Amino acid sequence: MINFSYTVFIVLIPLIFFVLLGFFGNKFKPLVSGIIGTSGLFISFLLSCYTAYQYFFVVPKIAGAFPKLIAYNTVWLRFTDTLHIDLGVLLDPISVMMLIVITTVSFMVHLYSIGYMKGEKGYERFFSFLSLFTFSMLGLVIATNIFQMYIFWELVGVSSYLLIGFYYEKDSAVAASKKAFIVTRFADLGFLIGILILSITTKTFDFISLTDPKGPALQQGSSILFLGLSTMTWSMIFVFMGGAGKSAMFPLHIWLPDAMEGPTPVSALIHAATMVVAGVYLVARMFPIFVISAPAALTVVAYVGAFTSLFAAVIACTQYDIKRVLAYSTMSQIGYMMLALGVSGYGGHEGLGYMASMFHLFTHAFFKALLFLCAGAIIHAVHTNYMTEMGGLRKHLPITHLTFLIACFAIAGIPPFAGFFSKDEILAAAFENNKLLWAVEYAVAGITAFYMFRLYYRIFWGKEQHYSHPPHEAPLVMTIPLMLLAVGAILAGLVPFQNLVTSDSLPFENHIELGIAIPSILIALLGIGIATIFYRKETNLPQKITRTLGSFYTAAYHKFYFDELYLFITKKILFDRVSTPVAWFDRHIVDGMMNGVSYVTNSVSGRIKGFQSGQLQQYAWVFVSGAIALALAFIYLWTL
Amino acid sequence: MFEGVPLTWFLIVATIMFFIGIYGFLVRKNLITILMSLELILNSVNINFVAFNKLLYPQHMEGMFFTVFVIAVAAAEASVAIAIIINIYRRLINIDVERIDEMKY
Amino acid sequence: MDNLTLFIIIPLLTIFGILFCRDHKQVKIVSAIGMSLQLINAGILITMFLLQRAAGNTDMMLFVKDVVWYPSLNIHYFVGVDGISVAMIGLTSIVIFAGIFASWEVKDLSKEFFISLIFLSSGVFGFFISLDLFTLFLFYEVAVIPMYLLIGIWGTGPRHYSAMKLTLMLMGGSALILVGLLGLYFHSNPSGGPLTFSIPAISLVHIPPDVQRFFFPFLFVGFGVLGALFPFHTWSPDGHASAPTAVSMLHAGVLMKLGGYGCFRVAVFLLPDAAHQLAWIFIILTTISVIYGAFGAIWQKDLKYINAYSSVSHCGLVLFAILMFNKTAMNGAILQMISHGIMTALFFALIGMIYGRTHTRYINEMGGLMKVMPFLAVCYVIAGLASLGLPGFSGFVAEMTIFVGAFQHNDVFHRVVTVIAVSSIVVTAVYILRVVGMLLLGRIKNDHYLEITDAKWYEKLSTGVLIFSITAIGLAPLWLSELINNGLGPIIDRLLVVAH
Amino acid sequence: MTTNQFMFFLFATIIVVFSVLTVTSRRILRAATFLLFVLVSTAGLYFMLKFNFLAAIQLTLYAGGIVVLIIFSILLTSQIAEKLEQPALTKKIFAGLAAVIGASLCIYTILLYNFIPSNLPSIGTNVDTIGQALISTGKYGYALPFEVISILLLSAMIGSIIVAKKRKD
Repeated sequence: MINFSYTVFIVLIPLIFFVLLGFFGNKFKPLVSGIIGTSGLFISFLLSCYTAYQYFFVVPKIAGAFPKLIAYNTVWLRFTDTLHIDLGVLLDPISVMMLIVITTVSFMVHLYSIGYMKGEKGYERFFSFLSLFTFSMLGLVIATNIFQMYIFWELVGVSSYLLIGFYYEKDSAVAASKKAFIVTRFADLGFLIGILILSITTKTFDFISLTDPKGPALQQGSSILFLGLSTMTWSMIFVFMGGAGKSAMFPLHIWLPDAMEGPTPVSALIHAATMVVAGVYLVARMFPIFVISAPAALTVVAYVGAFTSLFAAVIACTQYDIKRVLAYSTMSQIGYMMLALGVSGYGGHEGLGYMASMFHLFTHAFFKALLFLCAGAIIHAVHTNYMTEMGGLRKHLPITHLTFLIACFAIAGIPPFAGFFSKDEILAAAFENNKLLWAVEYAVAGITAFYMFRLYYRIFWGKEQHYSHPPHEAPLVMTIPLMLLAVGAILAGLVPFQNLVTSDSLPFENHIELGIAIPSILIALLGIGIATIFYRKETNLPQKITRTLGSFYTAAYHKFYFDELYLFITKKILFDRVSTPVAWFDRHIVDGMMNGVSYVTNSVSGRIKGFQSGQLQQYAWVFVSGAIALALAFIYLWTL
Repeated sequence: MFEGVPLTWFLIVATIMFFIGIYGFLVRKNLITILMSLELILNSVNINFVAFNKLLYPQHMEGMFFTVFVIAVAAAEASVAIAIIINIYRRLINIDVERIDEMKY
Repeated sequence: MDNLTLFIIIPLLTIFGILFCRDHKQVKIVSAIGMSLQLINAGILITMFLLQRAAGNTDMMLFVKDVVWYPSLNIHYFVGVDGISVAMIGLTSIVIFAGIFASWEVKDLSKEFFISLIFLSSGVFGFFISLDLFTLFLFYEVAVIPMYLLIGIWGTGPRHYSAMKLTLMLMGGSALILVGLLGLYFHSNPSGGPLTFSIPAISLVHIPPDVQRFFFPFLFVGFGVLGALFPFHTWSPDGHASAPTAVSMLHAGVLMKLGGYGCFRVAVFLLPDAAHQLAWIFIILTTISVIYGAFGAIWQKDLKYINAYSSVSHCGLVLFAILMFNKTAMNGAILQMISHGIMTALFFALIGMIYGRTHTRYINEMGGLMKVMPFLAVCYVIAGLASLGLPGFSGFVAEMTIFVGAFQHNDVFHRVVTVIAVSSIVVTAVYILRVVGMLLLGRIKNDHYLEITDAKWYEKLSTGVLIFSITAIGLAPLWLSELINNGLGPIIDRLLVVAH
Repeated sequence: MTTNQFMFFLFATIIVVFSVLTVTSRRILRAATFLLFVLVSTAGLYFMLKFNFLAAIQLTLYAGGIVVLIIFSILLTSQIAEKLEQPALTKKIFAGLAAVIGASLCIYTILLYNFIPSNLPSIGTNVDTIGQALISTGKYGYALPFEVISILLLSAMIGSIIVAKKRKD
C-alpha cells in the first residue's frame, strides 16, 4: 500500500505561506512576497501532480474500481460517540481531479498576479489571501466528512469576501464583498440544516459510510417521512441550497456578477475556476445519496441547473462590462454541470452525466480561468472594464488575442478544443434522460457561442478607440500563464474521463455520438456566425434587434431586476420592517416595561414621602397613637 | 410602710400628668414649651418609680436611685436641648417646631 | 498551598498592593503583575486538573476544600472544581488580564478604578470555585456591586442612569436567586436533619417535584437576568454603552457568564424535574433572545449597542443550549460561554481603543479606519469573523456543538427551535459585515482621522492575548471539549435519571 | 381622711391643675412658673413618702436648676410680653384624643391590676445609707451607674458648651 500521508502538505503549504505572508509580509519587498507565495503554490502543484499520478496509475484498483483512500485522519471535535468532526485527507477520483484543477489554476493565477498586481498597495496581503483561499479550497475537496467540508466551505467564503473587498477603499467593492458573503452565508444556512438533518438520520458525518450505496446510512434514512418527503430528500435539498449559493445558481446567483469588483486574478481563480464549482463538487460528493435516497432532490438540481444556464446566458448577451459577461457565462456553464449531475444515474453508462459534469468542471476551469486572465490583461492594457470603450485590440495584444480566441472556441464547443468534449457528454446525458432539458441546453450552447464571440469581436475587432496611452502587451510573467492555460484549454478534452472519474469509480465505455455532436457544433457555429455579422464591423444591426426585443431586452439588461428584488427584501423588508421595529420594540416596549417599573416605584415613593413631613409633632402623634393602638390590640383585643 | 394612700392613686396621678405632658408635647409650638412638657413626662415617671419603691418594695432603694439618675439625665438633656434651641434661634430667629422641617424627605 | 483559595487571595493581595502605590504608573504595574500571576495560576490549575484526571481521579470535584464558616446555619467555605469551572476560571483570568492592559490609560482615580476592577474579578473567581450556595451567592454579589461604581464614576454618556439601571436589574435578579437558594436550603434535607447549602449534597437529595416547580423559575430567571434572558436584557445595551472599556470587557466577557453558569450549576443541576417540565417556556424565550438580539443589532448605530445586542443573541444561545439537556448541547453551552466571553471582550477592547482615537462610537461618522490603524482594524475584522462563527475561531466550535446537540432531540419542537436559532448565523453575518464595512472599509470621512496612530504595545498585548485564545480554541477545540465533557458527566447522568 | 390622704389630694390637685396650665398657658414665662409649682408639689409627694434626700434633689436640681435654665433660655429667645399663638384646633383635638384615650387605657389597666402592698419595714433613707449604696460595688451598689451618669453629665456639659458657642465665621 502506498503511503499518501504526504498529501497533507498539499494543503498545509498554502496555510503556512498564508501565515508567513500574513504576519511578516510587510517585512519583505512586495515582489519577494509574491515570489514566495507563488513558489509555495508550485510545491503544492508538484505534489498534487505526483499524487494524481500515484493514485490513478500506481495504486492497485479494488475490483476494478479506484479505491477511496483515507490518507490521513484525526478527530478534531467530538459531539457524540458517532458524530465527530474529523480533519483528514480523502483521496478518490474527484478529489484528486480537483487537487489538480485547484493547484494548477491557483499556481497560474499566482504567477500572473506577480505581474498584474505590480505596484498595487497591499501586494503581500493579496498573496496571503490567495494562499488562504487555496488552502481552504484544497481542504474543501479533500474533506473526509461533510462537516470538514462545511468548515472549509465557510473558509473559502471568507477568503472570497476578503479578496472581493481587496480594494477596500472603493465603496462598490465593499458592498460587493458584503453581498457575496451574506448571500452565500444564507445558502450555507441551508447546508448546515441539511447536515443537521443528516446527522440525525444517518448518525454519521463520514463521507465513506454516508455515500456507500449499500451502507446502512443510505438504507435507513430514506424511510422516515416529513411533510410528504423523506428526511433524506429534505436533507439533500438543503445541502443543495448550500451548493447553489456557492455555485451562484438561480435564485442565489446575485452575488457573482458583483463579485467582479475584486482584482481580476481573483475572479479567475475563485469566481470562475474553483470556488464556484464547489457546489457542483458538493453534489458530486453526495451523489450516491442523491441518486438512491433523494431522487426528488436530484430533479431539483437538474431543473435549477438548466434554468440558471439559460437565464445567465440570456443576461450575458446584454452586458457591457466584460468581466460581468464572463461572470454570467460562468453561471451558465455551472448550470450545465449541475444539470448533468441532475440527469445522471448511478453506475456504468447510467452515470454518464456524472462523468460529464466532472469533465466539464475540469475543462471549464482551464478555459474560464484563461478567459478571465485574458480579460485581466486587456483591462491592464486599456484601464476600463467596458467593451464599449474597447475595439481593435488584436494588433496591440497579439498573445492575449490568440489565447482569448482559443478560450472562446473552447467554451463555444468547437472541436478539438476542450469544451467540445465535455459539453457534448453533457448534452448526450441530457438527451438520454430528459428531452426538455436537452432542448434548453442545446439552445444555451448557441447563445453561449454568440455572446462569447460578441465579446471577442467587440474587444479585438471593431473600430479602434481613442486610448489615453497606447495599449501594450502584458509582461511575460502574465502571458506565460495565458499560454500554458491555452494549452490546457486545447488538450484538457483529451483526458479519458470515463476511465478515471465516474460515479461508481469503475471505468465504462463511451464514444462521441455523432447524432448529438454534429447538431451542437452546428448551433455553435450559428452563434458565432451571428456574432460575426453583428459585431465584426460596426453595424446598426444589434440596435435594431434590441429595439425589436423591447422590454425583454431591458429586463435582461437589468438582470431581470433580481438585484432590485433582493434590495427590496433586505432593505425594505428586513431592515425597515423587521429590524427597525425590533429595535423600536426593544427600546420602547421591553425597556419601557423596565423603565415603567422604575417610574411606578418613583411616583409611589413621591406620593408617600409626604409622610416624612419633617413635622416633629406629627411624628410624635403617630408614635403615640400607634403605641396606644398596639397596646389596645395586644392587651385587650388579642386575648379576647 | 406607708398608710392611707393606695399605690393606685399615685399611679393615676402620674398617668394624668404623663398624658398632660404628651398633650403639651403634641400641641405646643414653641420648642421651650415642648421641653417643659417633656419635663412633666419625666416627672410623672419619677413619681411612679418612687411610689412603687415605697409601697411595694420598701426594703430596697432601686426606685429612688432610678429617680436620681433620671433627674441627672433630665438635667443633662435639658442643658443640651437648650443649647440646641439657642443655636437654632441664632440661625433661624424663631424656635417654632413647625418651621423646623429642613430634614424632611 | 491551596490552589483554589489563591484565586481569591491574589486579587486581594493585589488590591492591598495598589493601596500602597504612589502614582498612576505604579498602580498599573502592580495590577498587571497581580493579574499575570492570576493567569499563571489558572494555567497551573488547568495543568494540575488534567494531570489528576489523567492519573485516574474520577471524583466529581477536585481540589476540594471544606471549612465550616458559620456553623449554626451550616454555611461552609466549600470550594472545588470540575472541568467546567476550570474552563471558566481560565476564561476569567484571560479576560481580566487583557482588561488590565486595555485600561492602561485610565488616569483619573486610577487607584480606585483598578481596586474596583480587581475586587470584582475576585468575586467572579470566587463564584466559579464555590460549591456552597451561600458563598456562591456572596461572591455573586461581590461581582455585581462594584459594577455600579465602575460605570457610575468612570463611564461615559448617561452613565448614572445606566449604572442605576444595570445595578437595580441585577439586584432584582439576585433577589429572585436568593429566594430560590433559600428554597433549596430549606428542602435540602427532607428527612429532617441539619439543612445544608452544599451543592454536591443537595444534588443527592430528591426534592419533591412541586417544590422544584415553584423554585425553578426563581433561580432560572434570577440567573437569566444576568445572562440577558429576554425580556430582562435591557440593562445590557445601556450598561455596556456607558461602561468604560475594561468594565464592558469584564462584564460582557465574564459577568454575563455567571448567569449561564448559575442557571446550569444551580437551577438545572439541582432542580432537574422542574427543569424538564418547564424547559419549553424558557426554550421559547431563549430562542426569541437569539433571533431578536441579532435583529436588534442590525439597526443600531452605536458600536457598543451593536455589540450589546449581539451579546444578547449569543448569550441567549448559551441558555438555549443548557435547556437542551444533552451532553453535546450542554458542552456547546459551556464552549459558547468561553468563546463569547473572549470574543466579546476583544470587541469591547477594540471599541474602547477606537473610541479613544476617534471620540465617537457612531459607525456612520467613521469609515476607512483600515487605512489609518491597520492593526486594530485587522483585529476588529478577526473579532467580527469569530463572532459570525467562522471556522478556525472559537465561535464556530461552540455554535456547531450547540446546533448538533440541540438537533439530536427526537421531537419536532426542539428541531424547529433549533432551525430558528441556526438561522441567527445569517443575521449575525449581516450586522457584523455592516459594521466592518461602514467602520473600517471605504473612504475616510473625517480628515482629522488621518492623524490617528495605530495600537500601542499594551493595546497589542491586550488584543493579542484574546485573539490568541479564540484562535487556539478554534483550531484545537478537542482538549477543551473533553475537559468540559469531563465535568458534564454527573450533571447529565442526573438529568437522564430524572428523564426516565 | 388621714393626714397622708389630705396631703396627697392637695399635692395631686396642684400637680394636675398646674400641669394643665403649663401646657395651655399662652404666656411662656407663666408656663414656666406653673411648671415650677408642679415640680415643687412633686417634691412634696416625695417628702410625704419620706424620701427626704430625693425631695431635696428634686427641689434643688429640678425646681432650682432646670426651671431657671428654662427661664433663662426663654429670656434669650422670646419676647416676654408676647402671647404664644394658639395651636390649630385640629391639632388640639387629635392630641387631646390621643392623650385622653391613652390616659383612660392606662388608668383602666391600673385599676384592674391588683397590687399587693408590702408590709416590710422601710429601709432608712438617710444620706449615709444612700452614700454607701452609691459607691458600693456589691449587690444593690450603684458605683457603675454613678460613674456612667457622671460621664454623661460631663459630656452633656461640654456638648452644650460647644453647641451653643458662637462660631467665628
